[in-house]
Amino acid sequence: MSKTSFRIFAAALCGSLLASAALAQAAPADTKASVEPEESDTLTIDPPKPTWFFVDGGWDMPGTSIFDGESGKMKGMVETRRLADMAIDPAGKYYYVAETIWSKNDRGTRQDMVTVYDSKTLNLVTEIAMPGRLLIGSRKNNFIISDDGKTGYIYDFSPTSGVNIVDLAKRKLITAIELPGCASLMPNPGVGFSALCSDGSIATVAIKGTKGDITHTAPFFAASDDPIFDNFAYDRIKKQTTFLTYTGQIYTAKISATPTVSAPFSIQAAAGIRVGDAKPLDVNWYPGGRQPMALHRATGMLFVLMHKGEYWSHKASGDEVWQVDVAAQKVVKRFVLKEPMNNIEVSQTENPLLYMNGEKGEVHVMDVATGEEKHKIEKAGGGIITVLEPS
Amino acid sequence: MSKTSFRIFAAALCGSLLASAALAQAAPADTKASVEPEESDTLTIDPPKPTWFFVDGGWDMPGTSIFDGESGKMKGMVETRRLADMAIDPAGKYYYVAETIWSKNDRGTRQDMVTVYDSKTLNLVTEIAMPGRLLIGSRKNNFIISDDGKTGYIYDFSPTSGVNIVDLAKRKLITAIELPGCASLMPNPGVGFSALCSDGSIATVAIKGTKGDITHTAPFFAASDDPIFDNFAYDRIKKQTTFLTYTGQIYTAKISATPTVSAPFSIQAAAGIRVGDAKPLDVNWYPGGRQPMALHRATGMLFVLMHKGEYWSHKASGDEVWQVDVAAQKVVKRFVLKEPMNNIEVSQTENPLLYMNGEKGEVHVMDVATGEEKHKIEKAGGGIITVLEPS
Amino acid sequence: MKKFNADSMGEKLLRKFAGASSRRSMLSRLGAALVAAPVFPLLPVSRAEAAKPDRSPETKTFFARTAQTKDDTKCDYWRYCAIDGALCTCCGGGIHSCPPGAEPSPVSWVGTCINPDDGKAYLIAYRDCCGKPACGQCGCDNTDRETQLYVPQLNNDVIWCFGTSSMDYHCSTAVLVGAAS
Amino acid sequence: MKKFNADSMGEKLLRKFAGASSRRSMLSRLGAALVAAPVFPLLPVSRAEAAKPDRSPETKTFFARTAQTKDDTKCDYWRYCAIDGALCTCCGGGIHSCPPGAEPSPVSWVGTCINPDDGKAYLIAYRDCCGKPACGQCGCDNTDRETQLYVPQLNNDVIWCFGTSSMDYHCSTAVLVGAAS
Repeated sequence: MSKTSFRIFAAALCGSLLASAALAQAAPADTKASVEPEESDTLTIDPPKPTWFFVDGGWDMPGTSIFDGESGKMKGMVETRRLADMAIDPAGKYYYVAETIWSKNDRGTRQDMVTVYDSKTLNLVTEIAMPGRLLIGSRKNNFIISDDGKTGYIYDFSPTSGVNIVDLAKRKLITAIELPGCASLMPNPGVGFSALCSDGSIATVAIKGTKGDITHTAPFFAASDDPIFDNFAYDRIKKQTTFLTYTGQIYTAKISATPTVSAPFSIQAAAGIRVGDAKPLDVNWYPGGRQPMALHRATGMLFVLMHKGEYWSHKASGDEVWQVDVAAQKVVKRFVLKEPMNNIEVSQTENPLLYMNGEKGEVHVMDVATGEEKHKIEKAGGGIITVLEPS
Repeated sequence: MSKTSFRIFAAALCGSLLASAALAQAAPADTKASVEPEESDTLTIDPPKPTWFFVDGGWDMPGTSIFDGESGKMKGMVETRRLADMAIDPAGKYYYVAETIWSKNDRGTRQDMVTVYDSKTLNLVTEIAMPGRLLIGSRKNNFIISDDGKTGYIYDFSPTSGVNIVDLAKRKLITAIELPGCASLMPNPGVGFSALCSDGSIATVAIKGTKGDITHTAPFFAASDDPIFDNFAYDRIKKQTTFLTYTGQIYTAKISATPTVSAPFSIQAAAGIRVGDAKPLDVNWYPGGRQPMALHRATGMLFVLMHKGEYWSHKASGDEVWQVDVAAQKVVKRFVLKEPMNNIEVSQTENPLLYMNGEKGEVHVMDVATGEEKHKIEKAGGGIITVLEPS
Repeated sequence: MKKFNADSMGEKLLRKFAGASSRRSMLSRLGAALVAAPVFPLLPVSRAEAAKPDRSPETKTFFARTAQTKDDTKCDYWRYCAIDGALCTCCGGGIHSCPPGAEPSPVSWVGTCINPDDGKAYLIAYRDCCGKPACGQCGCDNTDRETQLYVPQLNNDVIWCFGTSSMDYHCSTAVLVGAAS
Repeated sequence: MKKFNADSMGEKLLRKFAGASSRRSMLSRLGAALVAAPVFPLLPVSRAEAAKPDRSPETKTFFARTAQTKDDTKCDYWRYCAIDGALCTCCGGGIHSCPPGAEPSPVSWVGTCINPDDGKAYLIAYRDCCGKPACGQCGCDNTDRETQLYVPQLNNDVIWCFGTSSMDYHCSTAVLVGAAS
């Protein structure tokens, strides 16, 4: 026993100092072994590209990973914790994350904010505090950005239903609007935003300063009997939203101060089979999943995850993808999947790629033209998938 | 279009009010359908029992789940986040969690603390702040409690090596001691604590007030060539630690102001096979895993996860469990596992049960007497396993 | 247009479900109708009342046709027709009891489930237990009459932990509220 | 007994590895020898020097016998003989570069790996990239000469994110420090 701790420590250090001295001398003698020590650094990244997709880790993995759909390679990661919502600046300069953080993990003080990341460094730029937001996973339309990129709309429910409106240029909260009975937001350029409501209507909130003037369309869908999936798709160029219901009805809505909704058509009828029904015991093909549909804006092609089952199976993963020509009201192709998929998105490129994942958190990249799997990426994430949208 | 939001909302509420009125009247008419609405409440739990095991969720799942080994049923959960360390009050009144929390999840202000949970309500009692701790997973001996339950020792590395000493009765930090070159703590009753060191010795830190007097045994193991697994086992009744090295050498150390270490023996020799060697190319049975050994205190039986491989495979999961009678220096039984296991613990009961898990986070409960699997518990957790120790 | 006042509507019942007075005052403060959802669910009851649906096997959902009443630690237990999450009965809790250290949310989503023993429909409040990390055991996701976010009290993806000291989701209970028709 | 002073030992080299001056001053402040570990690893080198080990295939570890030098996105790339974690090369980073937004830790654990192309041993600093959630891609856990916590600079389980603004572990790089013998 001896009080040797510092001595031992110092001796070890001397040994290592000697070793490195030996190393420094040895290097010039053997040119092959002479290596320059490498420097550590941090890379930057391009602004978001149309061939990229962003996959949320879902419940189990924090972070939204950025992949290139062509190469299948990971490019970086945006910090999204469980139940955070990410949105891409239409100008491509920022990634925005609406998130809720407690000061002591699961306890302490609640902090709701939109966190801003630079899209080239992926560094945190700032945080924009706001009064609250709903905690729910896998929703695309709880945090949306206006077409001009200037305004963010974040759905709140505490548990009163409302929307926080954030000035993304000035980086501050503008106002919080009450919006009873409605949720699932879509931009409404020049007006404010619109939303789906429990009475089967679209609400439109015209923003004047810090006030919102709420109007409703006539009810057009059965919110409890045949709901519209709240992960619908909005097209910035056409200013049009495409909706899909549990039974397989497809609607489009022209978004304006007074939105107009098309007559729906049945995806099953569009494929030449029996129309989907809300009755029990009727086994048919139904849409399903968490993010059950993806819209290719330029061509108006809708890709829908479909499964065989009974009604109220709307969360079931899809065994097929049905490609719907929305204008022609025709299913033009049915892709049979190797394994059931829960989320689907499509690149807004000339040669569209389908991005899909399921419970395993594995992303499958499929070429729409050939139906072939381009990439299968393990542990990419099991949450929703986002792409850069044309604007 | 109409400004109907509040009206619709109110109407829906009226509908529901009516419905519940109808319900209230209908109930007495049909006695069979007359059900009392249930009240929500929260259960309590017994203090920790020898048949329970505590499994950490590991990297992927937060929380340490409490299971009863006899029934295989979950009893509750202690809040342990990723890289937290849990310790059980020897008196069974509290669960202690040494943890590090940032004020904004992965950013903001760092907060290191021992969080105290009541063992009957599982409610948070208080937090004891401390200056820091090492972030590493799967270590049993980075947060230890003195045999009398009064003092907690938390390993720190920032990156200078030290130990925080916490008064668990008064719930405050006593002092922080520097301990260069040593880690992996064990209690040293009446003295303070001991630790393993990089020079192959045991350091003993005698605590006087807020000062620590550090002494060392003579070096007895090769810390870099044949390291002792830092998840060793301490026996409160015998005041003795059992150590296992990568090659399979087993040591015991009597813990006192001047610890004494036994001559080691080879687990392979104890099984009648060739002694484990540190040389490459020598394929043999080696111990391995994250928590590769478990000690049944009352009988002095050591259970070791063993795999076939070459040296430096010390993290490989075990294909067998070898039961070693440490006093007799004999492997008395070899259990062949259905699938490789990474962590092992044993109940300190008369009829010991082995608790094991692997990468899948599935816990297997095996009866030592019969070698039979009593329970297989899916999604129980992939981290280290703790049991109540006799004292 | 007058805003709805939660305190004026069946305070006794509200208190009964809300439990402790601190929670009730939270409910009053919120003042919003959705708080009452577990007690006065909007649509399943009113529709059930209106339509007087046939509960014969031919019109039951797949879940209802295959549900059992014996084991509340299985996903096919009758009350779980619209549950999403870990069953508290597998986590150290009970069918209407939170596991130790977890706190029942005073608000919840609701389902209308058929008890196969009597063929009748009952209102079930799926009350989340909050304040502990996800339990991990017995994950279920049943979706009978489960809708989307704009009908939140019928959506089972929302973290229904409001008015609790922590919103960490631990597990879900299935509290019997009453007969639905 | 004098305490070791990091500033007095090869400050130029220290600064080289420590990078920005703010980091160097952090290193000075810590003043402890372990900080220098990636630059002056204690045991592998000194032991290598002392023993002058035979690098012939017969004495190589399994990893060294099967390692390759072409693809640094695979676990069997020669430099990864003691890496634990996600390869930054699969996460948008490079062999010695952090992915965008992640910050290299100024301290690290080290390995001594043999390059099969020249049969020589090199010192590798496994520098963690910090400040983003775990990347998840290309998880590896190689353990040549990896030891336990009381020799921390040779332990690959430690979260080696010290002196970074966040200690969140993202991925690991394998920085070539120099020849080991």
